[in-house]
Amino acid sequence: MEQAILSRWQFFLLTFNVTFGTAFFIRPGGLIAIGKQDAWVLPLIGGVAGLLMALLWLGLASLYPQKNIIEICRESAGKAGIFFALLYIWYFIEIASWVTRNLGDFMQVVLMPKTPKSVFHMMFLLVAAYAVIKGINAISRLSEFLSPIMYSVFLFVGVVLIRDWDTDKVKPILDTEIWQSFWNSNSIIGFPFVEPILLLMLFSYAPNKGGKRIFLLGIGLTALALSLVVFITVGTIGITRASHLIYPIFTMIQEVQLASFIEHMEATIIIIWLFSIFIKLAIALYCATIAICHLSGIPNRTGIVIPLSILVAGLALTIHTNVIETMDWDKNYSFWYHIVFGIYIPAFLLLITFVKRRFKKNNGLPHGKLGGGIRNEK
Amino acid sequence: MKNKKGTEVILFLYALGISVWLSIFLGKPLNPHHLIEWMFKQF
Amino acid sequence: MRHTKLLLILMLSFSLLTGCWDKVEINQLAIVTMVGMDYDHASNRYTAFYQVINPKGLASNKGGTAAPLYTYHIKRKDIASTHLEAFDILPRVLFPDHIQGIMVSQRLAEKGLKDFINFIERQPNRRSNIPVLVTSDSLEQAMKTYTPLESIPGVDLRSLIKMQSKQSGKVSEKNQVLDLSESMETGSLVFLPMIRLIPGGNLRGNMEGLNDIDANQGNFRLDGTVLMKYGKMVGMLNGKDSALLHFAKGQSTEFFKAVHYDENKKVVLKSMIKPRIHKELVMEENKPVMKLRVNAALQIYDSNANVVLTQSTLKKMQKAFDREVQQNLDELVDKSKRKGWDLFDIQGQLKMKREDNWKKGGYWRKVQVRTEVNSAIRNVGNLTNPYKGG
Amino acid sequence: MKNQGSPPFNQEDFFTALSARLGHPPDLIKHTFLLGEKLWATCIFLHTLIDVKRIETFVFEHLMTEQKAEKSRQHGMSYFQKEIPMSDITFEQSYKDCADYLLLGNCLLFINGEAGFLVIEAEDIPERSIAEPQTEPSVRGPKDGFTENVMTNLSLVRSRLRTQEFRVVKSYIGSKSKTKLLLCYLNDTANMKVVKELQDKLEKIKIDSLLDSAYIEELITDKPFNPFPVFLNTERPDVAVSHLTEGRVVLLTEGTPVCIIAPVTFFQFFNAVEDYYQKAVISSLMRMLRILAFMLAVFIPSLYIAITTYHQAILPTNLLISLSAQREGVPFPAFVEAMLMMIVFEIIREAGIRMPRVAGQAISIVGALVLGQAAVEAGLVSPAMVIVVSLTAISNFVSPSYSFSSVQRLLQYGYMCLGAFMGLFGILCGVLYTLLYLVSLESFGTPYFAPVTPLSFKDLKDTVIRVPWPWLKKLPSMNHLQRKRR
Repeated sequence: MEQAILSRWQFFLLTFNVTFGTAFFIRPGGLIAIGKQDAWVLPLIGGVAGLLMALLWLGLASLYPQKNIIEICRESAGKAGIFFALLYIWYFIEIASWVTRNLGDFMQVVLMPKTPKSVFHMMFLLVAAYAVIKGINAISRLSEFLSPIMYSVFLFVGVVLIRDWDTDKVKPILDTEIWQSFWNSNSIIGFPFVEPILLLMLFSYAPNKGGKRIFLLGIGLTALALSLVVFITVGTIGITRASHLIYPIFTMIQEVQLASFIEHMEATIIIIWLFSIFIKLAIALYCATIAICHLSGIPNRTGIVIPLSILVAGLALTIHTNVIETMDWDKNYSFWYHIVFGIYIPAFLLLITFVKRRFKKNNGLPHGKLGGGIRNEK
Repeated sequence: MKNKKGTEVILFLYALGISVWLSIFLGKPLNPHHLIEWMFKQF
Repeated sequence: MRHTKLLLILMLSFSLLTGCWDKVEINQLAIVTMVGMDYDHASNRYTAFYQVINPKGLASNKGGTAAPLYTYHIKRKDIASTHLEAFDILPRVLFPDHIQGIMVSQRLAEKGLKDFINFIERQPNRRSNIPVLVTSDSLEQAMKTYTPLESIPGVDLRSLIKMQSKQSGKVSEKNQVLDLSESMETGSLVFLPMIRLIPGGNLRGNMEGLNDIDANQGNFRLDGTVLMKYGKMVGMLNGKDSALLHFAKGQSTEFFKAVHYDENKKVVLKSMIKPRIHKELVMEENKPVMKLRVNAALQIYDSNANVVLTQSTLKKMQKAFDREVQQNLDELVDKSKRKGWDLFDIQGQLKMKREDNWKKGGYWRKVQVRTEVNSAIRNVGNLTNPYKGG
Repeated sequence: MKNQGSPPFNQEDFFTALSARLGHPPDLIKHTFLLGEKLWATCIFLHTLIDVKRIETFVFEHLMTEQKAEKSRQHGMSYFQKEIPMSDITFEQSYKDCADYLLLGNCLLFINGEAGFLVIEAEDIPERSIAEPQTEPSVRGPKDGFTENVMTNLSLVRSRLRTQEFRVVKSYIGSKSKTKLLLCYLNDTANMKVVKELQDKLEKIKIDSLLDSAYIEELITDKPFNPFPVFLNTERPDVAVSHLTEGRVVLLTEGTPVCIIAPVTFFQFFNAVEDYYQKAVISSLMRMLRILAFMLAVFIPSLYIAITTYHQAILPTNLLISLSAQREGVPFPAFVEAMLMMIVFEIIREAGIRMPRVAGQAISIVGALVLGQAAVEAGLVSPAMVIVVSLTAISNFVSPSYSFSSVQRLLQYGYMCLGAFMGLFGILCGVLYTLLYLVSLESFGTPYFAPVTPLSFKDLKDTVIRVPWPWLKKLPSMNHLQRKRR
């Protein structure tokens, strides 16, 4: 496999981009429809749940230092672990397909209605496959280069939106049934807060010091940033429109009029959005690829990523028929489905590991058999 | 030995990808989520 | 490795070949600047008017060789087909992204704009931050009128509205499609400008009319505002009332008022900045009351009396202003109550109350509005005392 | 050479064989002269390669005295080696390389009856005097530029760098051209890995003739199709020295005034010489301007195509109307129009370079009047397109590095195609691809996009902006040098 050590900043950006990357654009509409003017609280609650899940994953990962999730599956559960590993590979492929589909939906709805979605999918997957071939260093450097640009433009747009801000629209604060609406929007735990489990594939490239803290920081900041985005959206275009539009943020920025000549700022948000989709897609595809590499023992990423992108391009088309189906799926199943990968399997693996180790200790077996994990025990 | 397994995996991936595409062209897209939904409904 | 690269390149070129599907050359666009929508009850049909720019006519320096724009109209049973079937007569691709304004006839406004707004908001290539205007005259006539100075009527009307909302406050700035859709579920009122055609003279249906020096003839005129509730027209306010209303809601800066502060002594006062507004919902003797306090800073614009300005005269002027404005406001409150309009956006205030009993539907009708005006003259203009004259 | 035996041998035969080896060149001179009594000496040289005056004065005239002949009998060849008042004289006994010595600008001195011969270095190649570099002029700063003579170049560098740590490694490359190559670096600063890697790669070069340093760039790269330069070129000794002091390696090549410098990063191609001779604020602004010009050159034509054919919505209304009016009646789609104009411009540019100066006027008239004005008036192209193309062309020339501005043009055309096919989305894909390529590119261990990514804040001081000298106390860390401070 690849030899690379990411810097802390790069690792943070990877986490943040995976978590915040596409969610900021897709999530606000649905959240506002449910949470009304208090929708900004929901990402915060989701973020807390996300952090708890992340702690679970980190606990699992710390038992197997320098191992990725596929190796953890195989080491902890033996033959059955292969099944879990396959599930995770499927999950990664699915994330890649989702992300690709997000791109296609957006491009077709907003920019080029006549061009078939698969063209967008294939072009992006082609470049993403190239990124995967180039390796994690290239991906993280790309995100390191693009993120400051993306988020500074984001900030600029946010500042511009102040003109249209109306405090009355977010009032009265905390007046709705927050827990009820949180339960209605529980899919926010699945997307985006289970998705950083992708990073479990990259922990072996994590910086030597503070990798875990950075991971948690990335998730926590995502919750804050998402909350801020929702807050701004509510205060700017209002609950009514935000909950009816598919891409409220796009519309919001489309309608900004700074001076008579600074109109039509949607180009900026399109670029940010496409960049963030790309980074997330590249990471998801990379994780899926190296997961397969690990499981099958093929060192060559190129051979894997090409059929994989063909698969992802196909799945991206079939995974949902239209945006409404996405929303329905999101409402009904998303939470339960994501939880399987975010909580059930990691918790199960953790349990197995504990039981195994306890069992082995009682039998007085030497510690070495469990590989590197033992070293961490005191 | 290892190499052979590698080719198998790659071929399998190709087959998977192509079958998804075929299903699209044949007009009956394979939607994995329908399967998952069905599984959830069983519980 | 070689082969995979070749494969990638092939894939790329194939996907490139499919690309051009959305391609439209810039000169194949029918750039729409204004859309008109009318509804005829008798035939149950919508008529859409598209004012399409003729770039050559607009850009040519010589001028007068070709018309700057052409108006197409299509009469169909539903809104979508007025758009889709525009291609029956349009030789170019309908391009509505740059619409400057939407004009609807009064009868459509009375019927309700819900369908139309939904249609607009569903199209990703249509902006919602464009003003909606209502005309009580023939929409067809209005859509076929050339305007002097600004050769595109859409631009002309848009800047007219902008000027009005800045200079006189007779028109609200919140007159756009997005305000209408925002109010679709809150039930607050939206104030759309009413456009009238100045009668008399030949309406400028052709280019010759543009050479007439009398710009008043056959031109547009803003005439009050139309009140829209849930996308439906519920009434009208004249210019004076709407200026007062927008002033009292703190939305407009400019507000003029001529007040008599003594016998035959008239002064024209103008507000300098946006007034500070305090709105407060309270229970007084078990009755809900909304207190509306307007604090204005004024400037003397004109005065007819030969009076040396002293503190006491200024005081008098202020008092007269307070009294008269409050009186007008109360009249407006009465009118609003009588007609069942929520002019002062009581519903918006109720929404922000935490207690549930405020939030019952229709509760706002029970709320009494109590107004109070406090003003201070901060600027007397360039003259301390007027010239005496003979 | 047939005659490889040890002396004594027949000098006549030897000379004939040597002459035959070189194909009896007319400039091969054999001069036999008498040292005192009966002691004959023979001097062989190619008079086009050496300074004949010096040989005449210091060898012939100097040695032709009775006294010296006597002494020489006692002391042998070593006596001559000391006696001849020239600096670079070596004593050789192997006759194998005689022809090569001649070709490298030496004079061979044989003494009758003595074994071995003297190789007297007297190379003198007609040389251009030191002049201001044509491609990198500067308003302020030194006006001397490298010449074709590598030793002159070395002396230009040395005169600015009087440190004991300066190291020069000499090597000859090219089986036919025997081009002299000087690898220069600072022993206490440079990253020795880079030096070692360069030396290894240079050793592996197999080529018959090396006429310019550009050959080396292509010969030692791992990615022969990489259009982005991984070496910096310069004709200026001051630039070379500034890079040496920052720990980079400079390669001076015989026969060309252009030296190459490695490792280099993307952002160094926006640095001009004068950045360091001007106030920091101004040079920072200039750098930003250059980056802007780069962006303009790369993106303007493609964005114009993409926006006017796909995303007309994002144009301001008035601009849309005026563009639309301009394109009224233009027969080609925007892409073809743009391609046409760009290619015509490239042709004019190429013609401008190749044509003799005298005819240069004609080119500009044809370019400006015929192709610009007339094409617009005939309605073949829209005026906006002429503006776009000329803006692109001018922005192309801003780049301080010629090799970099050619990449610019490559990107331009690539993005134009993508923009024509998929609009902004296509351009964006192209940008992502380019960025991925760039961030994974390395120039001798230094990431090409350093210090922006991987990010190193300290190095950013001299990247897009240049902070004043007092703040630049550290050497760039991205090159992994031996020293940290200047």
